[in-house]
Amino acid sequence: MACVMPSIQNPPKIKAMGNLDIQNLKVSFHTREGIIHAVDGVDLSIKPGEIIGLVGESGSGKSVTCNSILQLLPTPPAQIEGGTIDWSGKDLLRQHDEKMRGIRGKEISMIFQDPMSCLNPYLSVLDQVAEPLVIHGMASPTNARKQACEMLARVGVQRVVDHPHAYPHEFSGGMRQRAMIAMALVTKPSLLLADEPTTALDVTVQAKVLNILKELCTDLGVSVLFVSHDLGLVAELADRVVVMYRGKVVEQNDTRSIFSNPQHPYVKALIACRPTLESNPVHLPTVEDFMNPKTGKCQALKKLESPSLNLDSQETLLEVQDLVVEFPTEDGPVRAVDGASLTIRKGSTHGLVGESGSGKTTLGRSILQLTKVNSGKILYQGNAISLENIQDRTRFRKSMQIIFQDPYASLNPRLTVEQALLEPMKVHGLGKSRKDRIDRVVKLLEEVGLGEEYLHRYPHEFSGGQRQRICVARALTTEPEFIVCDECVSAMDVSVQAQVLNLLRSLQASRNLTYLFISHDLGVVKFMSDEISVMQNGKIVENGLAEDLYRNPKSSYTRKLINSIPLANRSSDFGL
Amino acid sequence: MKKFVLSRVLQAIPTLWVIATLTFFMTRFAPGGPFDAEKAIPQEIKVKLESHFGLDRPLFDQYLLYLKNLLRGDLGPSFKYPGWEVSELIATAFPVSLTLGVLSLGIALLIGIPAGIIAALRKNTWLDYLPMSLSMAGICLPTFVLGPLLIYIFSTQLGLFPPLGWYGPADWVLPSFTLGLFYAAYVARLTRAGMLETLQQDYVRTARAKGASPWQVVTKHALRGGLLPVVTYLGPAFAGLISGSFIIESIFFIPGLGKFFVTAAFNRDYTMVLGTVLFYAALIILLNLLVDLLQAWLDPKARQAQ
Amino acid sequence: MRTELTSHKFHPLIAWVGCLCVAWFLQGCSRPSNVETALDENILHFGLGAEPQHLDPHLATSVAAHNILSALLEGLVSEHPETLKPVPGVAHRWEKLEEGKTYLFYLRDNALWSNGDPVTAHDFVYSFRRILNPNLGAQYASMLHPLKNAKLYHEGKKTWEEAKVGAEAIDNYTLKITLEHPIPYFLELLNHYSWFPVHRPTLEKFDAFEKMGTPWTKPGNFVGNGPFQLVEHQINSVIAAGKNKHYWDASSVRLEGIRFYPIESVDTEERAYRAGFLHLTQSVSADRIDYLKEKYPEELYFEPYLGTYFYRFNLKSPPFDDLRVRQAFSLAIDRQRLVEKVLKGGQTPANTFTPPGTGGFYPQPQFLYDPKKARRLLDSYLSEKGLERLPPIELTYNTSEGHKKVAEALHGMWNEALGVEIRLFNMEWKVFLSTISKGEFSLARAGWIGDYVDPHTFLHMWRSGEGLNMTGWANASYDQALKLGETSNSEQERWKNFQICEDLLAKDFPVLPLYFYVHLTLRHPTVRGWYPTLLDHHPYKYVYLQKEEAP
Amino acid sequence: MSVEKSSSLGKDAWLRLRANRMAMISLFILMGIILVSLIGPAISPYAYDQQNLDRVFEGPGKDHIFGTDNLGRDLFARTTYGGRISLAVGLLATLVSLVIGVSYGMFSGYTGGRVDAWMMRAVDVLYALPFTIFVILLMVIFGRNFLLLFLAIGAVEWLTMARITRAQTMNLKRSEFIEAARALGYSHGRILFRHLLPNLIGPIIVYATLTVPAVMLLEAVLSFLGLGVQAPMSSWGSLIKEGAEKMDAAPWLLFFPGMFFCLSLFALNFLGDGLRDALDPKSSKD
Repeated sequence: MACVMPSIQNPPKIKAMGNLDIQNLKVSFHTREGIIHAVDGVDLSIKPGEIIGLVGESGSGKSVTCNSILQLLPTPPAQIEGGTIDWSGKDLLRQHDEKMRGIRGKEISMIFQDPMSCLNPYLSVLDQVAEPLVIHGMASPTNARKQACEMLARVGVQRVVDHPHAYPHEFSGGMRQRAMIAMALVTKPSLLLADEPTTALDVTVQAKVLNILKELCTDLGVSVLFVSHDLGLVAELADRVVVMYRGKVVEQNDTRSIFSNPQHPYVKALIACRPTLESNPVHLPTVEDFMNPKTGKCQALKKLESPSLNLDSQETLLEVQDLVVEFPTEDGPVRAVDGASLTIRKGSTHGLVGESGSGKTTLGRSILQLTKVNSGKILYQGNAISLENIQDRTRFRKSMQIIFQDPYASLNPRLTVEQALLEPMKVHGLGKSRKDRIDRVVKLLEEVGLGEEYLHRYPHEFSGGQRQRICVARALTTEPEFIVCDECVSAMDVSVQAQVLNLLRSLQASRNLTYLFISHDLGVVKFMSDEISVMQNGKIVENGLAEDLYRNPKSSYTRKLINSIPLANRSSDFGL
Repeated sequence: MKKFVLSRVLQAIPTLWVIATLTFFMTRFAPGGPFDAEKAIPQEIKVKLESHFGLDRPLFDQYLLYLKNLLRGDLGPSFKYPGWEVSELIATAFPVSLTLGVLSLGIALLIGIPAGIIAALRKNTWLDYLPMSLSMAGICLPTFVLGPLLIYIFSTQLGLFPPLGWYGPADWVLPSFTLGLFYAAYVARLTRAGMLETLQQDYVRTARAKGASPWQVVTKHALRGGLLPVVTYLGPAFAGLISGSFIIESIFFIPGLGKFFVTAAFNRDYTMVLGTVLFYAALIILLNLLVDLLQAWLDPKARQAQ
Repeated sequence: MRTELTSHKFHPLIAWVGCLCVAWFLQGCSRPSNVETALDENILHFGLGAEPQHLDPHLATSVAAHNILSALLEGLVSEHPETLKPVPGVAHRWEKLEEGKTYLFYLRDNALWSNGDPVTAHDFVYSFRRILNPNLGAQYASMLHPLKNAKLYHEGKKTWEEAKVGAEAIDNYTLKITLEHPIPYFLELLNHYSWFPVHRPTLEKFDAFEKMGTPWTKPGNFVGNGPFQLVEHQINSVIAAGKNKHYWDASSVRLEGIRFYPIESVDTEERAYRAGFLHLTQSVSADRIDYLKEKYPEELYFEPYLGTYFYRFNLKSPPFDDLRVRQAFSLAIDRQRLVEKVLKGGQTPANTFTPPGTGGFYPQPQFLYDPKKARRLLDSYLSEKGLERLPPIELTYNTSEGHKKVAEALHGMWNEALGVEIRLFNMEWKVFLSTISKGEFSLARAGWIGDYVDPHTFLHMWRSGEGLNMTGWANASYDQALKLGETSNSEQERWKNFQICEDLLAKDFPVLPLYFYVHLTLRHPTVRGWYPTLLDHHPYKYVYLQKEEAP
Repeated sequence: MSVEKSSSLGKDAWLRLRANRMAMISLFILMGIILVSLIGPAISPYAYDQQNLDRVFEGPGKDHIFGTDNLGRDLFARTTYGGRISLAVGLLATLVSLVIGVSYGMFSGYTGGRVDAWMMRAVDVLYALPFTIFVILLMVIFGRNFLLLFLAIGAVEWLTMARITRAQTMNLKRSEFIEAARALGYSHGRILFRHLLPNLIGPIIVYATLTVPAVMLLEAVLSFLGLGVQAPMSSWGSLIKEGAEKMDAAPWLLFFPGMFFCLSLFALNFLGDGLRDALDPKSSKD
């Protein structure tokens, strides 16, 4: 019973105001492709002092619900079709813009998902945090800054107190999200809308930010609508959980009940499809497994011990020795990778974990020669990699591929799927004729679970999971032996993540692929990997078989990584 | 920052040298000389003239001598206006051009930025098309049409402003408008593009979530980023405004730099061509540097990059 | 993204600043025009056309320079404001000796420099010596070649003393001038600025005797002896002259000052005039004549001007090496129509090279219009050469709207009358000059403005080997007739010889005269004492401003 | 299916463009202007250089629908004939400057570092060189070649193009899809032209549409130096210039060429905006 609900222990000081009641909210988007009913009759109420978790995968309508409370949806294309949002007797959907402005940031505040893009890069952090007070005339500019400073100190952003002219880009993601929290709470609002506030953060940072949010809201007696796709995360925080699926609320209950006794198959799926540290399945269950009435069995919940690869019998495919990578900066070179060594065996998956900034991405890219290496050796099949002549380069590029974190950014927005997949074949002279190549592309698409009908679409027409499948297919076009998966599921919903992870696994089996799997999520890495290396500050601090590393972490850093994972996600039965 | 400025200044030296060298030889190889006139000068007099200006020496010696004088900051005497130093002429004309340039730029920004903002806020509506069309009038009506037209309306018909001259603030209005309207078109289009970009940014939504009014959202949050492309354009534009206003100067009888730029080439006034070109080049280099600094001021990230 | 842009309030301060600015501007606008204030101030506002290159009379080369220098300096004689006949200047009287080979000038003792120094005969000798000094490189030094032995000195063959140049100060106020041969128009010649005196101490102070481009001509330095003195000079903006108190005839100078504005664009100049910024314009755009005739009938002046607009043939290359082709091209032009329909500025068709009436000389018209004959001549050439038609002819002109218009009109006429294909080529001025002087043309535009009122100023350019000739035409009889016309003392003899020259030009057609210039100007009714003259000279001391009388 | 395939980008873009009313109107106007320029001189009863000195400065009327100029030439014939030249010069020279500027800018931005710094200094140098002298020298060296016109215009107009392209390239070259392209073993040329270039198209189109009118007017300046169109041939630039001088006496001389010029400029700009949107697959989202 690790997860104790703090709100039960310390009942919050309940404010008089702050009763939010959403009735039958309907929002649709009018696009050229047609009308999409994003929110389709949602009912939701938040009592003063309550923390509600709103859970669902991307596109389920949870963010739209959240944004329509403050009328922040862009209209057009969005259109409120019906319903009421009652806030202390006022229907927010029918408030004049002027009135709405008096509520935004003063009575109801909001925190957004991406702290990188949600803070104005051109204004100092202190000014931005103080701004709500000034806008609402709650303090003079000087006084507002003082209050903002206090609030920032409270959320642990000491830097602003010391450097009042610091700008967002000088902060890490975690610090920015803290600043966002300070900005939202500085006016002491009655309700806080938190739209995926920690999704873009590392696990360790996420844990810290969540703690601060929880503490502060409890202290100030702020009620919270916490939106997330991660059920495990919500379990840490919420009094009550509302689960949305395709614009509708499919289940709502108090946190404990929802985890212990999920009713809706979708909720069950959400609970099941997250790889946990303790289970060790070959195949992750996906939402489809649950939602499809024919196969909708909870078979996935059973633990499968994966047939452990006999690593010693496998030959070494890639060897990295004392790799050093430096980046020049104004204050001299910074070592991103500092003497890292690792060995990857053929047909295995080598996991690489660490916080952002630990150098794991740089390491992955330098193996592929996408970043200049300062010293050290990279041996592929025992030979040093040379890009000097074109033949060598082409051969090398053909045999090693990479899948990036952001499938959207890594696909050229102006090329159709077909063009994106045909091109590598053309460049590497694969396939006899154009027709032959197209056949291969179709086959590949089917292999990653997409049909022929997607050939002529552009990247933006796909969902995140589909895009990542295209990236996987593209990496496979050259028939490589080795693929670097650089945080390739980090930005995804758990349900989609499961699909992609399953795909990667099945491809490995069918094509005898070797992976270097980079992630900050220990659970995911453990699910995927045979061996794991832990990286911190450019150095590899620990190295070992996946199972051993988790059960007996040797370094304190590894332990810290494990502890940061929300309790509910550590094991499949949530320890509740 | 200091290092950045210093390195740019150091880069400027070879750049200016290359410009000086190329211009020097280009002007010398162009047909016709400074002393060609319809009434052909007797050969012996031409020789005298050439020796007076040192044109009888080997070309390379002349070049070296010019560079030597240049290093001392001496741009030499004008061929076309004997008795006047090139630097003296530039120095008297520059304040005029500077005033005209600053005013025109001000007008371009005053018209272009609001037009661009409104167009961006109301993309693809008549509030987009109308300001964009109006701002394009400056391109559509070339200065040699717009200038006389403005004079006709505001001077001849309404009697509001003097039609020519450069004696007081009233004289500044029409030329600045004529020149500014052309640049306003570019500023408007760039602002529109920049604003469309920033208005999509998440931090604009954050600002709205704070309860900021649309005015505050635009001016405090969106505009700063949206103006970055305009700022980039300002450097070359301002240099162009200061030096390239020959037609305006001719229409409004303004004793500015533009005339020297154009007529120096036509007169084969070698020293004047070199002087104006170098002045212009230095101005461009300086303004590009200022633009970079201004960008750094606007964009804290750029500050760090430097 | 859609946001409301409704409720932005402007800061009241902005509004106040705005109001102040507007008030400031409007106050500036209500200032009275130059022409209005001129009546009180007695200042003439003069459209100069172009910035003069030099204000040094020995180095100046332009009309603009003349307009200023004739205010700042005065020669031995001056000009009558209407006829331009010599009237007493610095010399109050003169004697013509030896049938015009020698002149004695008696200088007035009250002629002073603007700093109070007396103007003496030595100043003139010094000035002549300076302009003829081979080291100065003065372009107009040849204007003084009629002085005895001046050429020897100027060409550096002898020193001033050795050459015994025919200018001698007998005493402070007596100057003796000896010429190579009698020159009938010698006194008129003296009004060219190359004969003007300069102030010796000033030039010596700036070491300007042998050097061009010294700052002695800048305001504050310039010392002159004319009715006005230089006050201000801002390049491309204004040159201002104020009354010279020391001028011997200061009491009869009625203007307090003259402001010269170098406005190069004719359209701008016209606007300036219409706004009351100028009293006079330097010129008027030909395209605006109809409009201005209607709007300013009383203020638009067409004044004859001593100049010929013509084309040069290149006799060195076909087809213009053949007389018939040149003749055909000339006969195919309807000059009357060109002048009436295209130019419309009151120009007269040029049927001779020398404008009729130059110094009293009226040459017989020679260049006529006869398209049928033109066709016949061309056909005879073509059949002789076995050609179907002429290869395309290149017509070169320097870039200008006016030249383009004439070239286009001729293009039409030749095409119609002769069926020739003409290709027009415009060139930037300096490129044009260098191309023409190298003989790389077949048909090129040109123009000539007389320097003095005598046919010689026109006819001398066709002398064999003369730099201005450039056509490759050389004719010994022409050279001989010109020489006789130049030196003869009898007017009848001179006119006879000049007519021979004209006949020879019309016989050989090295040149295609088109029309005689006209000086088009806008002049304000308040300007008085201003008369049309052939050289566009207007002695300022007779000019005054007077309010218009009510009709 | 392979037949359908290649048309997909073009077809898509065309569909999107068709949906943009302003762009379609612009397209029709532009086509109309091009058509009139092509057939105008042929259907006009007067040749562009046919003079009639008895009918100068006639306003628009039955015989001459656009009026006549100072030599009695038909303005309709001259305007449409000038349209051929101006459109050809405007579009071709813009194309030249695009090709040079975009390649240079992309290369400079993509290479980065010292090469980039010096390549940009070279642009600074060219910015500063005296254009008049440059054109005169060009003519001295190569003679009066009509092609030189494009070279001369392209030579100045590409500079700004290069700067814009470079800035965009610097921005984009860090994107993951470029890195992905490198990882896939594409050559630099392929990355530049197939992957970077299509993504630069937005700002390039905007600037190019502004370049066309600039070029048309620059042509008039160059003809002052004797390069390019020679009288009695006409171009919009030269007609507008002449018209401006006779603005109050014969306003039609400015109005008609000016109208054609402005219309094509507006059409080009709105069409450019529409094209930019159409070529961006994402734009269908909003």
